Formats: sequence, C-alpha cells, structure tokens
Amino acid sequence: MVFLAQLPKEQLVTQLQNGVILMVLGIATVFVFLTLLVFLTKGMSALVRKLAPEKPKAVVSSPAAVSTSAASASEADIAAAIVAAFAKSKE
Amino acid sequence: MVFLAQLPKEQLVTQLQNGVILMVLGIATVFVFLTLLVFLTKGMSALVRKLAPEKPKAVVSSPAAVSTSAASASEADIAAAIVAAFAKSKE
Amino acid sequence: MVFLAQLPKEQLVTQLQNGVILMVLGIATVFVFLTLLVFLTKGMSALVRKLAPEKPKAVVSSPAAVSTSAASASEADIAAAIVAAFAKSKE
Amino acid sequence: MIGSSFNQLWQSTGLYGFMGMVEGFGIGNLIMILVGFVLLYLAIKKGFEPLLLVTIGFGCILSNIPMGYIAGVDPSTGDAGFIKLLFDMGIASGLFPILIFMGVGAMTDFGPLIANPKTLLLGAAAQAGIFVALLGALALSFIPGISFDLFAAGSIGIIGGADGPTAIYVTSRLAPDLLGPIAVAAYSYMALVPIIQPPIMTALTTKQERMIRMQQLRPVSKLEKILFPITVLTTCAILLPSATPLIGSLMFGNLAKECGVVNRLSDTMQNALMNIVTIFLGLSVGSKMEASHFLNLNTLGILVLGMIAFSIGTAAGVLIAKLMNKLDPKHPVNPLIGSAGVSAVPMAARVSSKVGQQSDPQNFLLMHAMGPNVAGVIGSAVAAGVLLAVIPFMAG
Amino acid sequence: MIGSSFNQLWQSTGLYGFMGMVEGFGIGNLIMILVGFVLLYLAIKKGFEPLLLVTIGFGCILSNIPMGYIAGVDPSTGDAGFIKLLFDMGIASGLFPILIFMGVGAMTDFGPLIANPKTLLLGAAAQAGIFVALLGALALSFIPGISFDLFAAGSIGIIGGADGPTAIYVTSRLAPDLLGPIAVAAYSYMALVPIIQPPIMTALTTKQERMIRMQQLRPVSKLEKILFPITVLTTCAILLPSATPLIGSLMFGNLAKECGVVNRLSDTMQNALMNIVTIFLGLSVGSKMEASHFLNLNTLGILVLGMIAFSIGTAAGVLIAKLMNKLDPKHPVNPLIGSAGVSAVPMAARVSSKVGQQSDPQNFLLMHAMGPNVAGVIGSAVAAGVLLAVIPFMAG
Amino acid sequence: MIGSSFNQLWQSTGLYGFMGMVEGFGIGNLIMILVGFVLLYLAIKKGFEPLLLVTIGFGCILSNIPMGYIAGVDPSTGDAGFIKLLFDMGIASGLFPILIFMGVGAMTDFGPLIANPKTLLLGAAAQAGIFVALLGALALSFIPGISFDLFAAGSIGIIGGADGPTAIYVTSRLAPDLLGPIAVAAYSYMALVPIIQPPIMTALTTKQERMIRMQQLRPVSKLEKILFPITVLTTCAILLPSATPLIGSLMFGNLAKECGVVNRLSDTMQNALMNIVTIFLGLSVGSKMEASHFLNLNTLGILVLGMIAFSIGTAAGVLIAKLMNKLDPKHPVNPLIGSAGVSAVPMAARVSSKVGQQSDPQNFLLMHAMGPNVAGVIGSAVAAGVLLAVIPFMAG
Ligand code: NA
Ligand code: NA
Ligand code: NA
Repeated sequence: MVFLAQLPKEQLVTQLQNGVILMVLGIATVFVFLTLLVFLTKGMSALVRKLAPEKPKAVVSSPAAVSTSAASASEADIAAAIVAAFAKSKE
Repeated sequence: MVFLAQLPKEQLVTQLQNGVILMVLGIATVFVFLTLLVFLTKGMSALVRKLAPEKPKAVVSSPAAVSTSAASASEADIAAAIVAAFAKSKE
Repeated sequence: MVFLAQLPKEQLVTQLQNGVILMVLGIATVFVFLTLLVFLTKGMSALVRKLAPEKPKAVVSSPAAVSTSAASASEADIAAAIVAAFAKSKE
Repeated sequence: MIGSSFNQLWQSTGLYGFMGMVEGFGIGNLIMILVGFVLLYLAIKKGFEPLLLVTIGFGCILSNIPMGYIAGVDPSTGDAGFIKLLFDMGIASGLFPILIFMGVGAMTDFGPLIANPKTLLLGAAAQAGIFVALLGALALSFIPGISFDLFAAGSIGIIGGADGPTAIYVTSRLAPDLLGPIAVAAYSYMALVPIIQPPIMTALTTKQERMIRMQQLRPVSKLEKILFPITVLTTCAILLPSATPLIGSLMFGNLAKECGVVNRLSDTMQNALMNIVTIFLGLSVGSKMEASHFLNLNTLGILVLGMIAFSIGTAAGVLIAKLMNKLDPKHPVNPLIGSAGVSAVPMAARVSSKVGQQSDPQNFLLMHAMGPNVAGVIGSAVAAGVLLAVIPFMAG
Repeated sequence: MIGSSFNQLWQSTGLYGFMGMVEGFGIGNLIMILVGFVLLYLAIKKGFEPLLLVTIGFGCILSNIPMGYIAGVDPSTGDAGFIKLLFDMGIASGLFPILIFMGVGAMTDFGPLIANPKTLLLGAAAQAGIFVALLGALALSFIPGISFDLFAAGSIGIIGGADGPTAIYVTSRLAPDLLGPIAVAAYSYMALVPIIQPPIMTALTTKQERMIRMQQLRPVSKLEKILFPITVLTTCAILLPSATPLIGSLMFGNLAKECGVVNRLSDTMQNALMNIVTIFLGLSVGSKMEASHFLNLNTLGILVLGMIAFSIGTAAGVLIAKLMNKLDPKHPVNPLIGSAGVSAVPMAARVSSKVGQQSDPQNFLLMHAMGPNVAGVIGSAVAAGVLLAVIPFMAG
Repeated sequence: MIGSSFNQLWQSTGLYGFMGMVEGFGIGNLIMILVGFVLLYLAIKKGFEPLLLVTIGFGCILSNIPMGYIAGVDPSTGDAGFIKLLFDMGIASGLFPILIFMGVGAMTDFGPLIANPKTLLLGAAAQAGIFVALLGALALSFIPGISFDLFAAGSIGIIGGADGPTAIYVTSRLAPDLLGPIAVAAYSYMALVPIIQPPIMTALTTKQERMIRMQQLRPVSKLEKILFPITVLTTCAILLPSATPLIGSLMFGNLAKECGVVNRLSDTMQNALMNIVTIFLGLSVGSKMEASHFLNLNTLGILVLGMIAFSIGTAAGVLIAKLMNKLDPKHPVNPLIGSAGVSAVPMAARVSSKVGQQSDPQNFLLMHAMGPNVAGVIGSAVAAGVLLAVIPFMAG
C-alpha cells in the first residue's frame, strides 16, 4: 500500500469500478458457497442418518461452554462441588 | 568483546576512568529513579484512596504462593480437601 | 537424494557393497553399544546399592501410566472421587 | 567526560524523545501512549474484548516509547526489539492468526448449524457489510487527506467480518501498515456489539416477528460433527483455494475437537498454544499503532467505515431472515437471529437472545442464534478468500 | 472487466487446478487428498496412532489443495504458506523430532530396563530389521522404476526402528523428499503392530517357551533412575557422538522426570510443548505427501520394505531371546518379550503380554516386556547415529 | 573398504575427539562435561536453583560432546545443531529473557512494596554491588591473563543484580561470549544466598537492630495493584527508555496478573510459556560453556567478582536501612530486610526472615522483606538500562 496525499481522480474512479465488481463477485461467491454448504450439510446429515442410524449422543451443547481457561474453570467447578457437597452433608 | 592477552596500560586506565563515571551515573540514576517511584507510588495510593475509597479486598498474599506448577499444586489441594472432607464426614 | 530413472548397474553394485558394510558396521555397533550398557547399568546399580543402600522407594510403575493429557485426566479422577465419595456418604 | 556522559544519559531519556529532539520520535508517540492507556481502560474497566485489547494496548504503549526500539531496530547496535521479533515471526508471516483460528475451531461447536443448515444463509447475508465498507473506503478516498487503494479498502471491509483473526490475516497480507487501526476497530466494535446491534434489530422488525418461537433443534450425532468440517474443507478446496489457509486451520481445529481421539492436541490448541499466540499477536498488532501511521484522517475513515460495515452486516442478516420467512413460512425463523450472522462469536448470539427476551422472556433464542453466528465465521473466511484472490490480480 | 474477473475467479478454483490446467497441480493432488482422508479414517475410526495420523493426514490434504500454496510459496505474492513456515522451522532444521524425543524421555520409565539390564540385548537384536531393509532397498533398486541411493536406503531402513521421531529425524537429515512415505509407513506399521507381530511370535516359539514365567522385577531406587540417563548419555558421548542429539534429548527429558526437582519442566515437556510440536510436526510431515513425490513405485517399495523391516526386527528379537535362554538357562527369558525390542512403545510390549496370556492367562509379561521396549528406543537411536555418521562419508 | 569404514567410525567417536585428534575439540571438553555434571549434582542433590542449573548443566554437557555439533554447525553437512537453533532463536535475539521476565511479572506480588514504598530505597542501595563489581573487573584487568573491556565489565557487574533474566539479557547484548560463566555465577550465587548473606547481615547490625519489629503492612486495594505497573512503566518510559524492554515486559506480566480480566494469559505466562522458555534458555546458556571460552583466568575473575558484587549489594542494603532509621526514627525499619534488596526473589526475603527469627522467634519479617526484594528486581533492571544506554556510547 502506498500512502499518497491524494490519488488522481481517474484512478479513484477506476478503483471504484473495481470495487463494484469486487462487491458483486464477493457477495455472489459468499452466497453460492454457503448455499452449496446448506445442501451439502443436509445431504451429509441425511446420509449419516441412513447409513449409521446410531442413537445420537450429543445434544447441542451450550455456547457458554466455549472454554475459557478450561483447567482453572473446571478446578473451580470441582471446588464448588466440594463446597456444595459439604453443605449438603451437614444438613 | 575481544579477548586480548593484555590490554595496553593506557587503555586500562581510560577504562577505569570510564568505569568510575559509569558507577557514579549508575548509582545516581538508580537512586533518582527509585526515589521518584517512592513519591509516585505514595501519590498513586493517596489518589486511589481519595477517588475510589473501596473496601480493600486483598491482604498482601504470601510469597510462598509464588506459583510452582500451579495446576498440579491446586489439584493436590483439591485432593487434600476431599480427603479432609471425608475424614470429617466420618466423624 | 537424486531421483534417477535408473542408476547404472555398476553404481548399484557399489551401493549394495556399501550396504553390506553398513549392515555389518551398524549391527556390530548397536550390539557393542548395548552390551556395554548392560555392564555399565549393572555396575551402576551395584555401586548405588553399595554406596547408597537406601530403601528403594519406587516399585516399577505401570506403562499404562504413560501420561495422556495429564491435567484433564487427573481432574476426571478427582471428579470421579467426588462422585464416589457422595455415593458412599449417602449410604 | 562525566558531563558528556550525563548529557548522553539526558539525551537518551524518553522526555527528550517526546520533545521531538530525536529523529523519528515526538509528541505523537505520547498521544499514542495515551491511546494505549485508553485501550487498557476499556479492556480492564469496561471488559471490552480484554484478551486482545490488553495485549494490543500494552503493545501500543511499549512500541511508542521513544528510543526504546521495542518494535523497531536500535540504529546504534542493530538489535531488533522483542516486539519486532514477534511481529516478524508471526504477523508478517501470517502464522499467528492461522494458529488462533485453529484454536477457534477447536472451541467452536457447529452442532446448532448442522441441526439447522439454512441459517448458513444468515451468515452469508451478514457479510454484505464487508463489501459495502470496501466500496465506502474507495468512495471516501475522493475526500482530500483520505487515501485508500484497493488493498486498503479490502482490509477495511474485512472489519465487517467481525472476526479478529480473519481481519488480521487479510490485513497482514494486503495492507500491513493499516494493521493497527483495523485490528483496533475490529475488536472494539466486536466488544460494542451489544450497543451497536439492538437499535438496528428493533428498527427492522415488528414486535410480532421478534416473538417468533423456533422449533427445538434436533440432536446432532458425533459422526455428523466429524463429517461437517471435512465437508466444509472439501467445498472450499474445490471452489476457493485462497480461503483454505483460514478455513483449513479452522476445520483442522474443529476436527481435532470432534473426532475424540486427539483430545490432548485439541486441549493444547484451545489453551496453551492459543494463549501464547494471543500474547504475541496482541503485542505485535499493537506495535502497528505508531504515531506516524495512526494519527491521520485515514484512521478516522477506518473507524467510521468499520461502524458502517457492522451496521450493514447486522441489517442484512435481519432482512434476509425476514425474506426467508416470506419464502418458507412453514419453518419460521426469528429475524433477531439474523444479526448473529456477523460472527463476533458468541457476543452477537447473546445479543439476539437478549433482544428476543425483551419481547418474550420465555423465548430462548441463544442456541438458534449460534447457527448463524458460527456460519458468519465461515462466511467471513470465504469473503476473505475472494479478496485475497482477486485484489492482487485487479491491482496488478 | 467483470467478465475477466469472473474468469480470474474461475481460474483460481481448486477444480480448475485438479483438471491440470495450472502448472504444478493435477489429478495427482486429488488422489493424495483422498489418501489424506484414508489416513484420517484409519486414525479416527480405527484408532491407528491418532495423534500423528490425524495431523499428518490433515497436513496432506491441506498441502495438496491446488493453488492453496499452504505448504509452498504463492508465486504471485511471494508469501509462504503456514505449513511451509512450520516445515522450515522444525523439520528442515531437525528441531521438532528432537523436542518430541525430549517429551518421550520425560514420559518413559526406564525402571524395568534397569531392573533387568540384559533385556537391552533384545532391544539391540530387534534393530536387525533396519539394516536388512536398508540392504533390501538397495537391492530393489535393480528393478526399473525403483531407485534408492544410500541416503534413501538408510532412511527407509530406519522405519524398522519403529520409532516415529527417530525416523523423521534421520529422514530429514538424509532424504527429506521421502519424509511423507517414510513417516506414514513408520506410524502405520507402529499402529499395525498387534496384527504384524503375533503370527511371527507364535511361529518362532513353542507353547512351552511362551509359558515361561519370569522372576518378578526388583524395585529400582530413585538414584538408579537418575544415574541411568547419565550413564547412557556418557556412553553415547564417548562412543557415538552422531547419536547424541537423539540420545541426549531423550535422556534430558528422562533426567528432568526422574530428578524430581524440575517437575514443572518435565510436565511441560510431556504436555504443552509436546502437543504443540506434535501439531506442527504432523502438519509438516503431511506436507511432504505431494503427489509428485508420493505417487510412484518408490513409495510402494518403501511400504513393502517397511513391513519387512518390522517383521525381521520382531523375529530377531524373539530369536535372540531364545539364544539367551540357551546360554543362560538359570535366568529364563520368555522369548515373547523379544518382539517388544522393536520399540513401538508401549504397543509392542502390550502385544507381548497379550500373546503370552493366550498360552497362560496367569502370566503377566507386560512389565518384563517394557525393558526391551524402551531398550528398542535406545537401540534405534544408536542405529540412527551409525547411519548419520557413515552414510555421508560413504556417499561423499 | 570395510576397514576404512571402521576407521571412519573410530574417528567419529567421542574418545577420538577428547584426545584432541580433531580440530576444535580436546580434553577441555571433557573437563567442561565434568563441570556440567557438577552443576547437575548441585541442582539435584543440593537443590540449587534447579530449574536453571539442571538445564544449563545439561546444555553444557551436550554442547561439549566432541563432533556432536549440538551447539554448533556440522562442517560436513552444514546442519546446525538443535541447541544452536535455540540459541539463535532466543538468546542472540534477546527474546527468551524477556519472555521469562514476563512470567516473573505475572508471578510477582508488588503488594508489600505498594504498602511500604520507601523500601524501594533498599532495592536501590543493593544495586551498589553491580557498579563496584564493574569497577573491580576493570581493575582486575591490570593482572596479566585477565582482560575485561567495558562491555565485559558491565556484564560481570550485573551478576550483582541477583536476577537471572536481567543478567542474561544484558550479557547477550554486551558480551555474549561471557554468557556461560556469568549465568552460572548469577544462578549459583542466587542459590548460595542463604550462605553468603547471613554473616554480612549479622556483622553489620546489633542484636537490638535485628529485633526491631515493623508495623503490620496495610492492605493494598486491587486498583493500586493495577496502577502500580503502569506507574513504573510510565516513569521508565520518561526517564530511561533503554530499560523498557525489561521493565516493560515485567510490568506487562504483572498487569496481566493484577487486572483480573486476562487470567488465562497470565496463567500461560507463568506456566506453559515460562517452562518452555526456561528449557530452551537453560540449554542455550549452557552451550556457552565451551572449553575455549570457559577454561581461563577470566572465568575465575568472574566468579570472584560475582561473589564481591553479592556481598557489597547485601551490605549496602543493610547499611541504607540503618541510615533510614537515623533519618526517620518514627517508622523504624529492621535493617535485616535491607539485604533482600539484592533481589534473588524470594530466597533473599526468606533469609531476612530467618536471620530475624534467630534473634526474636516471634518477629515475622517475611512480608516486610518482600518489598525490598521485588524493588531489587526493578532496581537491577534500571541499572541494566544505564549500562545498556551508556556503555556502547562510551566504548564507541
Ligand atoms: Na463474520
Ligand atoms: Na526401535
Ligand atoms: Na536486583
């Protein structure tokens, strides 16, 4: 990238034209790609359920579970579990 | 650094003079810097206590707590807690 | 390494001769090295038992213990311990 | 002699540098250091994307210390400072954002997307902001004092992808000098999603639409979760190889997570490796907030365009959801989840959920919003692939 | 203009590349991608050495995507792809296998070997496969279409060492172009040890021999465990310095584990560092599975020779155990533990134990087999040292 | 042919190298290997700074193996050994000590210092040892066979900073050839603090002084702990930019710890990253213990001067504390905490506490000694900044 004080107007217009093309191309590609993925994913799922109709194990898990410093978190959980256990055992 | 069998005496004397200057400069700078820090730290603390007089939370913690392989240590703690808990619950 | 369509036969024969030498050398070296280690290890152990006849602490540990992602495993253990503890405490 | 040494020491103080007495340093550095402190404040006090803004802010401060040469080369000794070393190692080479993306993949659950694949379209729509901002950047260049070429415009557009590593990767490839303002804009607006999005979402929807309840998501089997990254990667390899560094590392991380046989690797991608790279990447990106490249009208333009990109992406996501409801009224989609298509995982999905509950407290949209949310990550990477493939060809 | 841009986009699709329209890419890449998927299948579904085969497989896929330039240099921009960066950083330099070996050392318990040092001889015998395969590679070169020089033959032979990092280290030094097939062969056969070894073991032993019970291993003191790595390193330094990078890093890791005063370092060697390096190493090795270097008769030759090397190593280990029983009948050795001398830790030791229990369910050989098993690691490193010291001299 | 190969193998044994038959190797290597074993012994058996002395010791051994070329370049192949790679990556570039300092910052609690800021002066006084040793090095150069220039003298002086990463950073910048003896001296004397300091402390204080009880430290708020690293960094940026790489990384780590919003980064700095860098740094530093650079009178001079530096630093800390009591008798300071100003965290603080309890078992000085102890780290970094800024100017 070159920092110019100001690009000549002609070049700016050419750039803008290129930008429009890029926008058309880009939005088209993104939609074609993700629309294709919709069908492929549906197909993949259908195939899996047909060929390997195993009991689905995993319910979709919580996004909150996106791990943050997993180790310490789970240790905190364990500690909490201990405390809770104690509270209960004293009842 | 160049390893010479022996530097000429003149150069050694010049070096020594430079060393004395360096000592003066160095000790002065260290003292000026840390003395300044004394006042800045005091000022910062005073400002904090004036502007945000929150109940101080943390008592200065033990230097022994300088973490050594934190994860395993805390796991050991948890294990210890479990054992202790059990011992108590059986009483 | 150069990938040739085919090396000239002479060179192949020379290579094979070198290979035989390499095999002799290699097997000999491996055996000499490890045989030497047998004696050195025995000597080392004897020396240790003579000079530092401490009560041996460690029974040879299980190869299954070759750690796999140690942290999470041990956390799982702890969790298991808690669960087990609970099960017991409710008896 | 001692006098000249004291003089040398005085001339090597930062104060002397801030006063503009040394070539290459000046009051601009002081301003950038204050900007760095503002970033620290936002991160620590306001909780704005702290993992990145603490490191970027500190990197900015360290890099602007006159004669510290922490992000440059000390001219007297020729030694490179440690942030310059980190920058060359991982940003100039493009390695760090790729490794972060690996970790993101290992932390992402594509389950909600697999259960309801048509939400991929919401993730597609929300990329509109990228290209509108790109066009806007080129249009703004007619204003004297603002000057963006195609490379810069593409990098600015990608802010609208609302995805940090993608933005950094694309910018490091197309316009590395703009890394500072672009990364700061991207992460700041990601943090501001709860403020930027709700007004747009409510303006474009009726109360009735906001109360649409969606069918519960079906459970997704382990095998589907394993095959999904492979499907995406294959599609990408066939259609758009220029996106494969990003999509490939994302899907590698995800496969490592879902396949269940390399958990120790997936753990490391998510934790040790990701944290190390985050520290290095943040400091390095911060080092591009040099006064000379930051304190100009272009930066202002970038901040404005970034905001536009986010807003248009949000609007496009919501509107396409409404369109989908028109076309397929039997499987209604709550248009509030459309805004999650910008990515900004998982913040945007939480915003969808929260806005939804303002109209109907019993309507739980979070899981439904995670679909377009992660689709937005894929969509941004695809858009990045187009930019990386076409711009050098157009400009050349 | 928009037409030419669409054309440019079409010419940058992977499809266009697979069709062989771009120099350097073609249908071979598609085949290699399928090979990569097969590796993923074997790793995930069959559990074959998943840590390495998942990463190698994914590296193979990413590297063969046409115009992705993930393991190469993009000719239009001059930017190196991220797998190329990783390869240059750690494989070309030899650093990654050394770091893996450090972790292996920190995970290895030499206790069973110290308790029964003569099992070192079993670990020596099992290296016979290395040198027979070396010879075999040179002999195969008489067949048109197969062509191995001494460097290649040494690298192929080391597959018989049944030790991944050693194989990768030696190959990266002697014949880096063969890294792909050799690493795949090494890890695949290590995973196949439970299938390859048992028939050979039963064919070479009588039921009576398989039922031999061994004396319980004596306990080993901590001091012995500390002195053992130092003894091995010293021996290696005096006799075979060319093996010291491998033996030295192995023993450094082991000393860190056993000395008990640097547990945080030994933890890191085994976990964070090892996992990071495994990810990088696997992807890098996979990148050497390029169509042009993989799809030829040489690869077939390597796979056949690797199998031969494993089989001969297994047989040699068993036979030398029988010989030891002839020479020293007072301390009988169950010949089934001889096969564990090929290394493939700890799989081969488990196979010894399992085959033993087929003859006598009360006979627990696992601990006894761990001795030759870890001895095999040392033996392979010694053999590697000979190859590295002598081959460049012979060829030069 | 087989004869010449055997001969080649014999000429590539370490024994042949130790005998001085190969250019560049000789009996000196054997001596250095023994020195390496002594370091291992001190680390493992005596518990002297094991994290560093185990790794430095092992690095010394590996680097001195003749024809192992582990810390050099193999002349026959041109391949660099793995310790050379690590050295170039992190010591020649200065990166590793900076990363260690980040971890140190993330492990340090400046609370006791904030509660009693005047203990900063004790940390300043204890740096006197640095400059006296510097002068001593220049004076010793009058002795034939010992020869230190200003660069070397500065590096030797910094041993008195009693702070490993600072010593390594300064030496890598000023006199990299002296890294071996200086790092060994620094870490050895830090381990010997419990032996070196007590006699000096008791000699310079009366029993009455040693029994002084200090007021309990006030609690320090979280906000103060957040603002402290920022205050120090700002002061350093204004006064002494040459110290900002060290002070900056220390304060970055500390801010990451105290701000509470990036705990996963601060965890990684303290653990995974720190351990990885410690392994690499130790091995690399050990590689500078080559016979040719280590076995000479200079090394002896360094060891003597290091001891002098430690002693003078200790004495200066104690004496300035006594002076402070003269000037401000209302807030008495137990002079025993002055010795903690040399840093050597946390060993020196423990020594203060222990010596104090010999006079009054109910007097708990540990917390009070932590103030000067961490102040010493800052003081050493400031002194390092002066050396780095002035010496190249003086010598040039
Ligand atoms: Na996005
Ligand atoms: Na082996
Ligand atoms: Na100090």
